[in-house]
Amino acid sequence: MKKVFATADEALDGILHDGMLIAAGGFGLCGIPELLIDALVKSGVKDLTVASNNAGVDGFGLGKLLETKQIKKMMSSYVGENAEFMRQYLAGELELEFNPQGTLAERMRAGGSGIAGFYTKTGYGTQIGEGKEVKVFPTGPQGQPEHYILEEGIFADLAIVKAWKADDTGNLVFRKTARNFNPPAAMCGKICVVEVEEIVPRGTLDPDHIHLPGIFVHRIIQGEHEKRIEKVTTRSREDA
Amino acid sequence: MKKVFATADEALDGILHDGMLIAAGGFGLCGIPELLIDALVKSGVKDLTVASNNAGVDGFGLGKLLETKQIKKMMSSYVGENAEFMRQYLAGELELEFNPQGTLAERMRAGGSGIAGFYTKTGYGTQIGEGKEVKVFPTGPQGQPEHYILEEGIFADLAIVKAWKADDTGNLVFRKTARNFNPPAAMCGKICVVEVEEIVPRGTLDPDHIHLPGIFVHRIIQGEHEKRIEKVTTRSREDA
Amino acid sequence: MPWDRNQMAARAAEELEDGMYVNLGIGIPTLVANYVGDKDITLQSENGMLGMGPFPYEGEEDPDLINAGKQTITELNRTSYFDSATSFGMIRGGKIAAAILGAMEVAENGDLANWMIPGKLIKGMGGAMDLVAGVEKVVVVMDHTNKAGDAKLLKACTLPLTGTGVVDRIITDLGVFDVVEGGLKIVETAPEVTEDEVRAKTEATIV
Amino acid sequence: MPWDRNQMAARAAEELEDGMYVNLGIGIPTLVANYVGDKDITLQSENGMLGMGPFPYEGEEDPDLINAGKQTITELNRTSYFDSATSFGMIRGGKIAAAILGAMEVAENGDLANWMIPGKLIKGMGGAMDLVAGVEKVVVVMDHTNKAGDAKLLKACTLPLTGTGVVDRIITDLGVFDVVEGGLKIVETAPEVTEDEVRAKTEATIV
Repeated sequence: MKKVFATADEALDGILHDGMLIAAGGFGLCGIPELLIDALVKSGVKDLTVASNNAGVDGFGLGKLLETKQIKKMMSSYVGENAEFMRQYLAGELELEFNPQGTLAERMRAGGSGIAGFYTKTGYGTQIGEGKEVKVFPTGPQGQPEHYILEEGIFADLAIVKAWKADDTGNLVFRKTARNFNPPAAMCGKICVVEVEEIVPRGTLDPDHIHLPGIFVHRIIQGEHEKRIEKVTTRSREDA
Repeated sequence: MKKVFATADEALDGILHDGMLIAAGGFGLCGIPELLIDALVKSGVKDLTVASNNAGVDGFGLGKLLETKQIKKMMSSYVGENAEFMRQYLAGELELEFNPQGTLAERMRAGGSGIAGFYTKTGYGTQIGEGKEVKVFPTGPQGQPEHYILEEGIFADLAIVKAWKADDTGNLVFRKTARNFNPPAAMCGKICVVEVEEIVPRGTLDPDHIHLPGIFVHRIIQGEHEKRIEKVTTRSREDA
Repeated sequence: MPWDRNQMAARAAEELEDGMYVNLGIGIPTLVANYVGDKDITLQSENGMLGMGPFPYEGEEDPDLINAGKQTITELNRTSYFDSATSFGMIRGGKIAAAILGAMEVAENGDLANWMIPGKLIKGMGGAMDLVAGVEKVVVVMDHTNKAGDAKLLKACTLPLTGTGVVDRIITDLGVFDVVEGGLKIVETAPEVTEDEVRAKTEATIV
Repeated sequence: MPWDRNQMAARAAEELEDGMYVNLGIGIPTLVANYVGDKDITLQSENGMLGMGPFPYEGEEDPDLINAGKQTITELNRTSYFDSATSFGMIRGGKIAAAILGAMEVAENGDLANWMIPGKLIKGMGGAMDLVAGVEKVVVVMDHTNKAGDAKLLKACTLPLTGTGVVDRIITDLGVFDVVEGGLKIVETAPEVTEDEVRAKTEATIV
């Protein structure tokens, strides 16, 4: 079972269809599957629903798929950095399902883990809880009842993920905060396609330190990443 | 906030009470908190409910706490290796709540993650599902309805855990299959006490490769471990 | 001539295809690993490992490296370790292509019983309930009858269930059977085993 | 004299105790890190990091190392990284001792609104809903009034809620307030700020 593909286009070949649900890793522009996003733009696949914490920025990341209007609906927690997103949403051209950040991550992990739904306190008593089942559990400090809402697992048709390194069996290692949503997104995809900075030979990744086992990974490509920084923030050496 | 304690006795001092719920890491005799179990025996704390995949063997691991009859109830998936356990259970001296192995692990993770309950297919239509809420989700391959049962998070008073290495902030690294139930058990404890083979200086563990962040860990001890093997199984060199 | 344990394991190995992630239960299923040949199979051990290797050479046992049957094992160059919550995440999440398990009883509708005999044998289900609920293809390897000669392929299980309607294929010492609409279908029989003999030793409806 | 942004942050830092794991929101809360002094505080960044360090020196920015506000940061010798599901596991699971967050409105019963202005400003709640639902102590740092001089401490929030009854303490440019039975209690006021001034600029019941 060869998992390694030469290009992002080839890695997505035969698995795209209009109206599909895609889970994407990344937080802001950190750890986003930039090459696969470009390939999605090129493919012309449309009416997508994309579960991703953010929607990129204008002209980069998922922002590219917004510009081409290939996205019908976003499932996100924060979209504040994207003017085109806001414009399409306010004009009624784009659907938006807000998910609290932790709920979104847990929904992805749940879908990938055979958990159809779970109860969280997050969002109870807010817009997010409206129309969702409420259940009381005796989880207070002295067993007092607390209110939880039911959130459902996300079962995506495709997961697009960015990792640092992979071996050819799909074992993945991430780097620093670029890990973020990538493992849960990978887990919830029926098919999971991963782009990495480096494919290394089997046996060179420490088996104790693989962040996501290859069983979750179906296709891998290696490529050059721009890794754009959203907000460069520094201190001057004089402060030290 | 000093997390490092000199001995297992000191690490458990002031946090034990009769009737408490303890989550224990380990699978069989692999990765079990042997030093903390010995300290629990010594403490004489009783009427314990212990959530642990197994109950050790006669005379080792949790088997010691069964011999002293300090355990009132076990929450486990497999108890086949322990004659004293079977005897106490058949004699009605010990309660036993069977949990499918994955359900037990997920209940621990859930309790530690603020998830009061979750829906799993595991156990639906069996004894395990009896009396539990059933819900149907459209998760079949073509959206067909499937049956799930509600399982609740485990919120333990205390977690006892064995890791390989820790730094003094409680960041943990496990080794090979000795990881098993230790991270989820650690997560679900209001207080989590960990025994390790080695405490290393801060900064020597790779921050990308910490299996359980120190936030989940309250007290740490370093000690010598017997690490008994339950079933030594080998091949002879001639087979090679 | 009925198949022996190794022949049953060898037959079960034929169920496995290149690229599959597979979980093998305790007992005869463990022997299946000896018969996968050149196929690229990755074995999962539900205590937290993918890429399970063979037993270690004497003197090289590692107490931190065991399989779900608590036996000492080794790792391979594809191995990864993870915790029990993640392990059963992949099991329930349908990432394992096939599980090969033992059984006490199987019913003609695919019900499986393999975890306890009330009042007599209390071991527990371990990971079996999760496996049968989550894994794509569940293959049972078992003796066709018990020691007293009674059928273990039944119209309905008498023992507490591990899962309902979960078994896809059954491999016994007498043959291979699929769970289909209306009962069990004989896929093949062991050499010199007749369909009549199979029918005589089976309570389940054979269609 | 009302507190400025840095004074508010310094006052908020007094809420933190040795050994705490703390999450700081975007804006003034981020400044709190500058005032923790010698206290052993571990900062969580909900995008997957414990032990957040200061901004990097110029030229040392790492695109793989950002905080929840998407700013480049650095690591410390206690740092650990993890995925978003684990990050919010510790948040919902009550492992974070305190969160210091900004707000658009706070109600006298502890309701918090800080994620959207319908039809006008749509940013999203990010991790705020999880934080207020899971963290032990929620401290809000905010201006006492909006630019038009209207109260932001209200009898009831007018904007969509982030959480109900979740705020424990509020630090504004005018003072420090606790959410108690029946309304808000003045804990202290900024230098030369009178209780009368606070009452005049507050819609919420002051008890």
